[in-house]
Amino acid sequence: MTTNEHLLSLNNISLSFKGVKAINNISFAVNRGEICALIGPNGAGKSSLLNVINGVYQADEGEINFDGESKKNMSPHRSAQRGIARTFQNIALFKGMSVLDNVLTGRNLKVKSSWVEQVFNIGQAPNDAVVQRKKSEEIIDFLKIQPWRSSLVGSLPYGLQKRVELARALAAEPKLLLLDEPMAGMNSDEKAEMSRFILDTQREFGTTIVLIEHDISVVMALSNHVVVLDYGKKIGDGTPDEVRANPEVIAAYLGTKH
Amino acid sequence: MLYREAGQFITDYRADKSIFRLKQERWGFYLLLAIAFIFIPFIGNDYWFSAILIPFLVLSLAGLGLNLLTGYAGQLSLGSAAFMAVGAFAAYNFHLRIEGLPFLVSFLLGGFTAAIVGILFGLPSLRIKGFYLLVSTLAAQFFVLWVFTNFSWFSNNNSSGVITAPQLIILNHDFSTPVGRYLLTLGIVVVLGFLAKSIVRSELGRNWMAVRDMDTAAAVIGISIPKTKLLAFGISSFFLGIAGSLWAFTYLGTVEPHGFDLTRSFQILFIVIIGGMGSILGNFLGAAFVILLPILLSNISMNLLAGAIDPGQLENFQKIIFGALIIFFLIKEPNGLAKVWQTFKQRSRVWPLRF
Amino acid sequence: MITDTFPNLLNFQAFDKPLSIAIRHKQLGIWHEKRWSELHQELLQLVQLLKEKGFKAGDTLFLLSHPRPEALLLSIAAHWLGGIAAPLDPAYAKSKVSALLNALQPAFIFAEGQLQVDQILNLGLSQKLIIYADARGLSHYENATLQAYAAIKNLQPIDYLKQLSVAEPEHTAFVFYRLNENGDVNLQQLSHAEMLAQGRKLVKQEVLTAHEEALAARAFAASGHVRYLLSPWLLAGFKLNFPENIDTRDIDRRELGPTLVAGTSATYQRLHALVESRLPLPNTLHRRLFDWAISTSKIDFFLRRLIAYWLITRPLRDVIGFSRTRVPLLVGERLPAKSALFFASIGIHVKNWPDVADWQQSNIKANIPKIESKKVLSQQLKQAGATA
Amino acid sequence: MSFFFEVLTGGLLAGVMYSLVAIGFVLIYKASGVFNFAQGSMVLFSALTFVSLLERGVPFWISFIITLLIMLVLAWAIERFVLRKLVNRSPITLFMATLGLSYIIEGLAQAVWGAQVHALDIGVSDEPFEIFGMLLSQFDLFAAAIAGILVAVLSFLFSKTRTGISLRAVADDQLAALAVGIKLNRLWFIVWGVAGFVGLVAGLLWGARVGVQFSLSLIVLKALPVLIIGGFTSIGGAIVGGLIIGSSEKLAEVFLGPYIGGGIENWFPYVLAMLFLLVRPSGIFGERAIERV
Repeated sequence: MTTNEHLLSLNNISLSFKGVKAINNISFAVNRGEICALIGPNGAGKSSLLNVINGVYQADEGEINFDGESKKNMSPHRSAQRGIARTFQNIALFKGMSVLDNVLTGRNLKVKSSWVEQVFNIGQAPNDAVVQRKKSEEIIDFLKIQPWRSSLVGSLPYGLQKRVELARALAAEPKLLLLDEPMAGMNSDEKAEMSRFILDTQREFGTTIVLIEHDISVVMALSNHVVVLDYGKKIGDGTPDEVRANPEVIAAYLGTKH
Repeated sequence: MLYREAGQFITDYRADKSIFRLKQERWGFYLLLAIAFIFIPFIGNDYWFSAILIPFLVLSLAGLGLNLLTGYAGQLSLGSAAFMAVGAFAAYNFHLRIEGLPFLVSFLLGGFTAAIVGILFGLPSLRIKGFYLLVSTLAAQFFVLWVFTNFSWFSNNNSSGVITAPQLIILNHDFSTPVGRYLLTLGIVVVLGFLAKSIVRSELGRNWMAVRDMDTAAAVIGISIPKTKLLAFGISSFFLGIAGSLWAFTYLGTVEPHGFDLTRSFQILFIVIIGGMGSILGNFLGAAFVILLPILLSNISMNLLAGAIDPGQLENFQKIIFGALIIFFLIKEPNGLAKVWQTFKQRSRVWPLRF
Repeated sequence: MITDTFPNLLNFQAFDKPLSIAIRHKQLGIWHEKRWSELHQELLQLVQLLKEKGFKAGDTLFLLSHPRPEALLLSIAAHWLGGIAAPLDPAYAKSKVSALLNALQPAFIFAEGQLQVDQILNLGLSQKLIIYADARGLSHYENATLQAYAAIKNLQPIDYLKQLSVAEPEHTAFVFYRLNENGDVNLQQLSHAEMLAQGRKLVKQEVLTAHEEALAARAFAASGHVRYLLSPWLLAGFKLNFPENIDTRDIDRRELGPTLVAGTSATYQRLHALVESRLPLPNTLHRRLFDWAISTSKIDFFLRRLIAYWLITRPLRDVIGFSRTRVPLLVGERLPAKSALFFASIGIHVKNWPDVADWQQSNIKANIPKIESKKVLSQQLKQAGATA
Repeated sequence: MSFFFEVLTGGLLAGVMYSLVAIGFVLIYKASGVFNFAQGSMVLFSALTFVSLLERGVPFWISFIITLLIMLVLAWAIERFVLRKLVNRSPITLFMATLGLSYIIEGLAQAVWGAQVHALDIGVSDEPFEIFGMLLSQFDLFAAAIAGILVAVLSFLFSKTRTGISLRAVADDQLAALAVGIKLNRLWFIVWGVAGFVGLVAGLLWGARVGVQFSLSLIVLKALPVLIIGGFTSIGGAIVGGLIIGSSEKLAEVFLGPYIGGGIENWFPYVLAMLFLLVRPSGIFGERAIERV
């Protein structure tokens, strides 16, 4: 059912933990190159949905169609290979490694040379290393984190870590980018900056982005498409304005403070 | 602090990959090598070579092996000694059964055999994590030793399973003197040390640390967890295997399976903890510590306490002190002596400022 | 004898030492080097570009940028065609810059990146050309006047033997604009001859050679930097280095260890503050040692100096990237006593060079921050041109 | 056939011993998430202390009490000087700390009481008697009984007493437990104390069986597979696991040994445990956790 302009479409996805339905028969489609926001109260199943999309959780029912290929479920590894990258709600960086190394790991699927070549610095390795480093540096430059290039991510402030995690995801040159609350716990300036980075990402790399965000103003400013979840059900789907007008949504979400 | 960094900047990425970015560090290291290879052979005596330097080097290598697995890839193991044993016995048999095989080659083959065995016992790590993995490594520890004790074929039908060193001859130069064995061991350890360094700095090394720090995220960015873990087991065991051969043939000369029992595995684990998880240098510091402390203690009891403590008791005190040290390090400096050194270097970079 | 202009001097250096390094710019984590010959080639391409875009003698090229080689070269390219370069201070408040731009209605602008481009476009000026260096975020912009700097790569450079630089020593090379408190535009016009004369004076007095390493941490947005950094660079033909960006300049300075530093009072005070904030905590042994070492008390003996040098001042100079600094210039107003004392005490003897502040009142009026009808402003601009 | 059953029951009864050690593990693991490698050395330490006191003419029960007190002091020291300083460190770190702990305790035990083997007689004869045509060890039955009682008491304590309930709370969710005002330090002390007591009992039974000697501390290595099979968090599991390991290793030794060589009981439990893991990664009774990201 996925037409060509849909990069991703979810069909009747359901997921439950120990009998509790976290996601209840959800379907929606994401167009190529758009920014789609998932909103909804805490526990609405937003994060679980992201986890299903890139195979961290396996859906009980339903199927996911990504880039013209339908699957009931995928391993995280496979989904990475097919061009899905993501960031996590509570930052999942490699704390013991430098910013640069974190970004470099993001490119692991792009590396041409084998580990043996790299260890002995033979064959493709020397050039490959330079290429990967350059690409990573371009991302570091893109997100303006040069001053922290060689510091351990564990030692960086929260806002920066969020940015580094985005950098790691971008380094993979993904088709689809899943952002789980990229601006959680940021002040308005940081939010503005991050929003700008997200927009630039969409424009510069033409990346399709699905993001979870609580700050409605940010959502409305950023996204071309909004999907509203509540208690694992989809209660709204459309352009920001359509969604803003939807009474059910107002009742379930916009009405309540978040 | 004492040397200037100004003017040491890089104009291409290749230069940035060198192990020592600053020329002063580079020189310092060369100096160290020069001392180890040229100076020490002249001043050292047989006791130093046989009782301190050689075991120090071999244990450093063993620690290195375990550190790759535990410190970098985050897979806990209590079976290190088993893989050393595999290396030693395999090398012994290759050399014994293949006519005119240079012993260095047999060491290498021993290492590869150990790697294969390591991968076998690493397989469960694809399904299980943490303590559960201890089972697999302990299984290796006991099973391997059992095999070598029960099947005398491995020790060429020696009644007590003892294997003896081959002739240590390279290009008809005999390395069986203490100095020779020292130089031989040193050479091998230095080469493997560099190998390890370039492994942990390669993409593989980064993947190891990624799996260690946060394996879910590692999987999500497309790192193949099974491949990464199994390579960790294989390569770690390769290093341990070589260390086993050195332990058996350049240090002891003859060894029985129980020279590689659980206590050896613990000793190596302690080297890693004290020296520093996730560090190459740390293994050398840790090994030096583990070798020197007992000597220090016995000297103290000999000279200061005039041998008032009998050796048995001394051993007990050693145990207590080691245990206490382990706990102390885990509490105060979880990253071991290597971290202490790192901190010192960082402080002196910005001296006299604070950061 | 070639006439004394910036373009000619660059020509000269390109012939004199084509293969020695002229510029280093840290980008993507490494220092990218450009030789004089490459620089010359790039300059000729820029001249070509400006010509194509209709830049002619007497035109002014405005530069909204932090220090970048691109900005520098574009200025000289403008000179080549007999034009003027007008750098705007990046440290200036955004509203003021906007007000200035509105008042001056520039036709040719160099913008560092997206932020500056947006600023310009939002003003809705009637500019002919915006050259931008950093393409980040601009790929989707559809504005006919936008032009990527990178595009010059595939431009056929002008034949400089046929089309010599029309710049003359008495031509205005740089013009600086600023607003005074009641919104009048003040300006400062600097001729090639004047700038180079003062540069030559510095080179002579400080014996600057081709081996100097200079760090351009600030834009050439103050006449002092043209006088004492840009013209000496072209005269002595040393290496000019640009940091990766404003936030990394301290790291970069330490890596580079410049021999020539041309800073303003602000630059040095900032550095002093940086050190202060990182000093060992009071009442620690560490701190006492420090204070003892840099104390400029009369009781001074050899041993003290020796220890102080090896334990404190020498390492400290390295940490702040001054270990190789031979000529620390202070351009314009002098340092407050405290900072001056500090730098002296660690053996950095700052040399003060005057920054002639010959600001002239133009009768252009700018409105901050609100913008009124541009028509009036442009008329005023015309008058200004007539009266000048 | 009866021979088979004889071996089986022999194994089962030996398994009871493993279970006893394993229970000590489970308690500590439930309470503090620590995989306590020092459990074995605690067994050795307690047995050694007890037997040494006995040899110095201290009456049975007195020395039992004294030993118990010493074990409590030990537990207190461990909580105070080790656990408290390692709160919310990684489980691996805590495990390695207990490794160090085991070294200290073993060193201590032997430094104080010497390293020679002590015979221990707790007044239960070990001569076998025949039942349904197979020979059973009276001692083994006694041990089994003790173990049974111990388990019964423990499970009673942990289901009824406040401490027991808070222990379960902690096992479920440490933060939540802290939130409702459970004092972790106190709890840890109690649990390590109880583990010490269990260790003492196990030590006495083992000691009486094989003599009190250093090798006692090695049964910790047998307890690991027991836990793997039974699950780290279930006392019942520890029992079952113990029985499975005990019986299977004996059976393997007797029936497999002849073909592939003796002494396989050293590694057989681990191989068995590994097989278990591949089938059921969290043991028979252990509960599997969902990974949150």
